[in-house]
Formats: sequence, C-alpha cells, structure tokens
Amino acid sequence: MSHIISAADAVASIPDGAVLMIGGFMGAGTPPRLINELVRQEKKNLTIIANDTARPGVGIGKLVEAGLVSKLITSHIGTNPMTQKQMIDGDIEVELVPQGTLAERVRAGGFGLGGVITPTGVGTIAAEGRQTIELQGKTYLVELPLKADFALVNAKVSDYQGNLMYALTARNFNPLMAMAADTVIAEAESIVPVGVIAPDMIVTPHVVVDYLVAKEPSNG
Amino acid sequence: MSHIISAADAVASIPDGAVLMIGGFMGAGTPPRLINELVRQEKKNLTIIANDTARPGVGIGKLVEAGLVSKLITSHIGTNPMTQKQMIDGDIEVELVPQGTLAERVRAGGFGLGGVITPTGVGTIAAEGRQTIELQGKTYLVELPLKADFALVNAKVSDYQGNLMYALTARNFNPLMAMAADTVIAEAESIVPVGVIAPDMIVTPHVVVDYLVAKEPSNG
Amino acid sequence: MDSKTLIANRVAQEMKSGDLVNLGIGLPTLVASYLPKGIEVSFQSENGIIGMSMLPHPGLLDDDLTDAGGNPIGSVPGACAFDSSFSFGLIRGGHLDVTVLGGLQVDERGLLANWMVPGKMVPGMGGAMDLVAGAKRVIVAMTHTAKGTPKIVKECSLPLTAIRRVDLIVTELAVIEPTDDGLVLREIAPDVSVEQVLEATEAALIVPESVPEMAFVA
Amino acid sequence: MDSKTLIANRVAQEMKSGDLVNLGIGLPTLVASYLPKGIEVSFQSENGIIGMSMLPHPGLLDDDLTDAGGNPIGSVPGACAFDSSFSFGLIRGGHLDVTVLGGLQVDERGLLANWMVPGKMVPGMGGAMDLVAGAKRVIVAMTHTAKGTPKIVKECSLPLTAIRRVDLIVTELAVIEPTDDGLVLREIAPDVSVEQVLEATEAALIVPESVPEMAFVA
Repeated sequence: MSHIISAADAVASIPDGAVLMIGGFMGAGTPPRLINELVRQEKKNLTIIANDTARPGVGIGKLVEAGLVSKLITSHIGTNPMTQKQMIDGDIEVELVPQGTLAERVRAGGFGLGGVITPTGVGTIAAEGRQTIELQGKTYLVELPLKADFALVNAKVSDYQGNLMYALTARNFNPLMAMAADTVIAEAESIVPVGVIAPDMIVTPHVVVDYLVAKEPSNG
Repeated sequence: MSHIISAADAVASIPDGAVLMIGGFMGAGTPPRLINELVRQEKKNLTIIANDTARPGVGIGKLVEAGLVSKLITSHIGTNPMTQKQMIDGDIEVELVPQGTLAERVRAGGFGLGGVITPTGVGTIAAEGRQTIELQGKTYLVELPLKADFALVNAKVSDYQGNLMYALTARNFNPLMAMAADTVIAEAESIVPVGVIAPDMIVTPHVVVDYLVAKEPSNG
Repeated sequence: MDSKTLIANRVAQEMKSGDLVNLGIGLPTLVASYLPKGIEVSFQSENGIIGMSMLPHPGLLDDDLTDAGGNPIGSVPGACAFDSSFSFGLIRGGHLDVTVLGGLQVDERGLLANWMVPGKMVPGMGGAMDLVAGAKRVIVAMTHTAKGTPKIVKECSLPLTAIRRVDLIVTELAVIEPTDDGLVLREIAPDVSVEQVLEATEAALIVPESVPEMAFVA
Repeated sequence: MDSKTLIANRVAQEMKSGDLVNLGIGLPTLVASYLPKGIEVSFQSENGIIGMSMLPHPGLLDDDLTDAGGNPIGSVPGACAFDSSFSFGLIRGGHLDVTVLGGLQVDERGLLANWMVPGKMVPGMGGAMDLVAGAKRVIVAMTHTAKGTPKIVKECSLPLTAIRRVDLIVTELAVIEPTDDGLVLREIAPDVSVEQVLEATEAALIVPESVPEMAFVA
C-alpha cells in the first residue's frame, strides 16, 4: 500500500548524496515530475543507477545538465555529450555496465540473489575487477547485485493502492527497480480506482511501492 | 511464429526418454490435452521438470500414475502418494529443489545465465553437491541452469501466431519454461486473431513458441 | 477454543496493517480468519498472487485461481498475479513481511525443521526453504508436541529448513521467542502453567520473572 | 546505390522468414527497408519490444513507444512488450536469430570492437556486449575503412565487445566471413576488384579461386 504524496514532498525526502535508481530508456519511462523536482530542489551529489542519461534536456539528462550527479552506473552515455564532458572533466564518476548485466544486477538486488552469473563481458575490459567462475566448461563473470536508497519509477497507470502497469517500451527498467530500493516512489500518468487494473495487467504490486505521487489538476 | 499442430502430432514428436518441462502448480496451468496425449501414446522413461506432481489423476499426477516418469526435478511431491511410493520403490529418481531456486534455475536456462546465486538452502541438505560462493560477506549456493528438450506450456489465450497470455495463478512456471527448452509446445484455452491481445498483456512472445496446439471443435 | 483456533488466533495478533503475509498450508491458513479488526494485510500465495481471499461461493471455482495447495481461492480488488520467479523474488528479496509456517521441530538456536522425516515422509521443501531464508519475519505455528513428544528440542534431529533463526514460535501452550541467549518463554496459554510448558519442552527455556497470559483481541 | 544502401541491402538478404532480428542504431536500422519480398521477420528493440515497425505518421508520436535510440516507432499487430531483463533474456538466452551491428574494427580472429575509442569516445557498450555474446548470428555492417584507415585489421587495437567470433562482415566493398582458418572473402561489390578490397584491408584475407559479386534481390 503506498502513501499518496506530492512530487515536492516525495523529492524533499531524498537527501543529498542519495543513491537513486531511475527508470527509463532514453527518457521513455522516466518519471517527468520527479525529475523536475530533483532539479528544482537542487539535490546534490547524487549517485544515479539508470540505463542511460538520455539527451541534454531530456529525462536524466536534466539532472546531468544541472550538475546534480556525482556518480553514474549505466550502460550508455553516448547520446549525451554533457555526460561525456563531465566524465572527462572528472565531475562524474561513470561505471559502464553492459545493459543486460545492468538489468540482471538490479533484478538480483531486488530478488535477494547474491549475484549474477553471465557470459556477457568475458574477455573484455568489462570483466576488470570481476570474479570469474567456471561452470559446465564455460567461463562466466560474477556480477554483484545493485540496490538503491530510492527508486523513482514511472508507470502508465496506477491504482489508488499503488499497483502499477506500464506501457510498451516505457516499461524497461521500471519494474526491476521497483523491487530493488529501500524506498520506492512511483509516478503514474493516470491513477484509477482499485480493481480497475486486472490482476494479470499489474506488473508491480502495491506492496513494494512506498509512495505514489498525487495527481495534479490538469488545465484544459 | 508457431506452427499449428494437433495435440496428437505434437506429442508424437516427443521421443521416449525425453526431458520435459511442464508448466503448472498442483495442476493449475498444466496443459490438459498434452498430458492426456502423453498418457495415450504411452511415452516412456520421461524426465519431468515441474513444480510438483499434483495429485493422483490430476495434471502431472496422470503421468506418474501411468508409470511414464523415470526422473523428476521438482520442489514438492507431498500431495501425491503415488510419486512417493514410486520414489521409495526406486522407480522414479527424484531431485528435490527449493521452489524459488527451481524457478530461477529454469529462468537461467532460458535467459543464458550460467547459474543462480541464492541464499536459499545454505547449510541444509539442499546444499549437498552444490558449489558455494562468498560474496559481500555472505555465503550463497551456486545452482546450475535447467534446460529441457521440450517445454509443454499452458496459456489462457494465444493468438494465431503463438503469442501467449496467462491467467492468475495458472501462470506460475509456464512463461519461464517457454524460454528454456529446445522445442516449445503451447496449449491455450482459447486462440484469437493476431492483434486481439494487447502488447502489454502478452507474456510469452510467439518467437519462442514452436508449436501451438490446434483448437478442437467444441460440442454444445 | 481448540488448540488450532488458539494458535491461529494468537498468531493473527502479530500482523500489522500493510504487511505482506504468506501463510503455509494447513494450520497457518487459519490465521486469516482471526485478523484483529482494522488490521489490513495482503496475502501472498507463492504460486503467484498477492491478494488471495476466501472463495465466496462454490459456484465460482476457477481452475486458474488456486492456493499453493491447489485449492480454489478468490481474490480481492487490487490483486496482482505473477510468475514463480517473481513470486520468489518477493520472498527472497525481503519484500515479504511475515510468513507463518508449520513446524516439525524447532531447536534452541531457533532453527526450524519442517520439510521431511528421513525414511518416512519426503514431501519436498516446496517454498519453505525460500520462505525461511527470505521473509522479514518467520513465525512457526505448531502444536507444542507430536502426541506427547516434544517438538521444541535441544537440536533438530530432522533436516533443517534453513540456517536462519525464526522469530517466534506459537503453540497451544506458549509463545516462545528465539533470541541470542536462547529460547525465551514470552507468554503462556490460558489455564496453562509455566511448569506444564517446561515439561512439554525438551529445549531449555529462559523464563522471565513474570510470564503473561497470551493476549487475544476479539 | 550509395555505400549505406548497398550494405543495408546486402545484409537484408541474410534474413530468413521467422527470424527474430535486432538491428543496431545507425546503419543497421536501414536493413529493415530492404527485406526481400516474402521474407517476414520480427524486429526486437532491446528497450523492450518485439514487433517494432516504422512510424506510419508523425501525428502518432508516442512517448511510450520508442526504439533503442529513443526515436518514436510503431508496432505491428502481435507485438509484445517486456522489461529489460526479459529483453536481454531473449538476447543472452539464444532466442535472437540475428543481430546486425556497426563496427569500429573487426580482426583476423573475427573479433569485434564497436563500443569505445579510449580517450576519445566512450559512449558505453549499451546492449552490444550482450548482443554479440548471445545472438545466434552476428552480422557486422560497416564501411570498409574509416576515411581510408582500414577497419578490418590484424588484431583489434580498440577494446573488444566480446570474445565471440562474429559470423559475417558486410561492407560497401565486400562480404567477408570469419572462419577457423581466418577471414574469407566471400563476395565483392559491383565494380570493385579483389585487389581494391585487399588494399583497403589490413587483415589477411583468404581469397577463394572465384569470388562472386554481391547478390541483391529487388
């Protein structure tokens, strides 16, 4: 069961220096109001775990642009020259992780698994600092789980309790991250009464969602 | 894209001695027509990977009753005295696996992961013969992936291409197994035109389903 | 109150609103019937649902909606269905607040054995090992003895379910809490004396100066 | 035909009906436009969909339906959406029949480097490492040289994407197949000579007695 909270109050509960997982893929499925609040409240020194940093002015790109990010665990920054510049200038520490491995590490964090055993990255520089394991005649990397202080997730629809469903490619990392953080804050495009979303359509159950961002009145 | 096939022909393609994953939990979500065909065609010496053997006369219980099973990898046989008897008599070799570990092992098989790192079973007899690994100060078991020659899965609805959706607790192991076998045979309660199931409702994409069991005319 | 009712009723007092709760098959299932008024919890069934409820009518049996024992159930509005790997992700990942399980033995270390009797009964561990390894709180709900033979023992002779200490043991005689120091007798059942509990228990029990009677809420 | 069209067109001939295909960003994306008639494949986008298609109309831009580059796409009837762990389960688990990727270098062992130039360009590997490690068939679609500097080299100087040998290299000059024996020149582009290919290639090429011209189907 989630508590209903304003975007401002939700973000106010996040301290400087927090580790945040943020859903989305190139901005699709990244919670827009929570991102804007992070910028408005000038949260400092954030560690962000996310697939990418989108483009300047888009999604997580806004956090980079505002200089709020000190560390990134991500699979791709090639579409955001600002991220690359801050990395080269030493302002952001970047840990690059293969995308499938990133997904599994977040899942492992949320699912109580001790790590991930993957063939991806074996023999490349992504294997540096990783333990390897031989199983059934093949070599794999052992990748550690990821957890966060907060997960900021974006859903297409939530019910009043915080049961979430996602739409198309905006799903991506959101359901995985909703399992892997101490505090889960969900923003939804629309919020409907309990029972409106069929049980088989709900991807994230309300029991893992701590806060649901309240509706804002729409003009029009 | 799946080929449409009769239940009889689908089962005829399964040789004696095959390794089968069969979806379902106490019979819920176990494909009924495929089970009946396995019995009718008297497939011998099967290795079955499944959550349980249900009850006598129900689901996988029918295969046990007919004496078709020589090996079982499963989490629970307590509800089927016939399975227990055949195990004690030495007719069925049973490997008991914690349920969550079984689910992850099947998933690892289908998802190309080299194994599963789990805290479940550490320090118990379920750890026997398992490699252990220390990560971040905790001890885990390394459990190996499971794959099968065939997966027999049961869906609530399929479209003509073999895109599958499941209902409620009949989902269970089905979507995991549909990823983990060389040949996947799906049986669905109903079959609808392509496009009828929304993209967010499809849990198993048609690309992994090799055969879809044809509709049978209903009387009534 | 018979023994089962008493145990289920007492266990039910442990639930807090908002908890995600998994009830084992058998006695633990009864707990759902005794939730104190105003306490709202969600019930998970490990075969793949949060939001299970009693079936309101026999005419509504659904092959696709069953509990972990394969029995037909109902679901509440806001229920959510998922596959077995997600279900155990909830359990193993620490999202499950409470699991209530039956027990064959619990020992002085607070370790539970509840899934097999070698040579006699080998049902398999089902989800029990994951539940004990992963749930935030593990409550064992069982009769105090098996036809007079103590089930709370010095050290489990039966195969362990996990090496994680359980959090509470509730029997028809007592409420016992495993701690760093050993098993502490927290409550006794109505009309039961501390001596009776000690007599029915093989394990050493730490007995505080005063042991209150089990509390129930209507 | 310009170079890109030629490469995309030739790569498209490699597709078989029923294939699940993942096209990398940039040049590989063009492959979808040149599928031979009657060949029906499914396109996966690793951000979470099977069944992506071109967007039919700019008025239908959808924030929730994008390709791996964040650009709006459409979907075909029977499309299926899923999360990132499932998407890479398809890739890593051997369910993806073909991936077409760009390349910075491929070497005599058939190993690919395509994700960073140390000190210059560090975009990150995105899904490339999983794709090369996991796809049944890896096709590299790239220009033969980078402004004259050979990209098919003796040994990659750039960081490898994986230690798995790729299956085919298609450039505007040639089709080259990495084998146990080394890189075999399979086809040359129209109006290109074997000598021109050898000159533009740093790696040793095995040249069969006859090297046919690239085949295209309208």
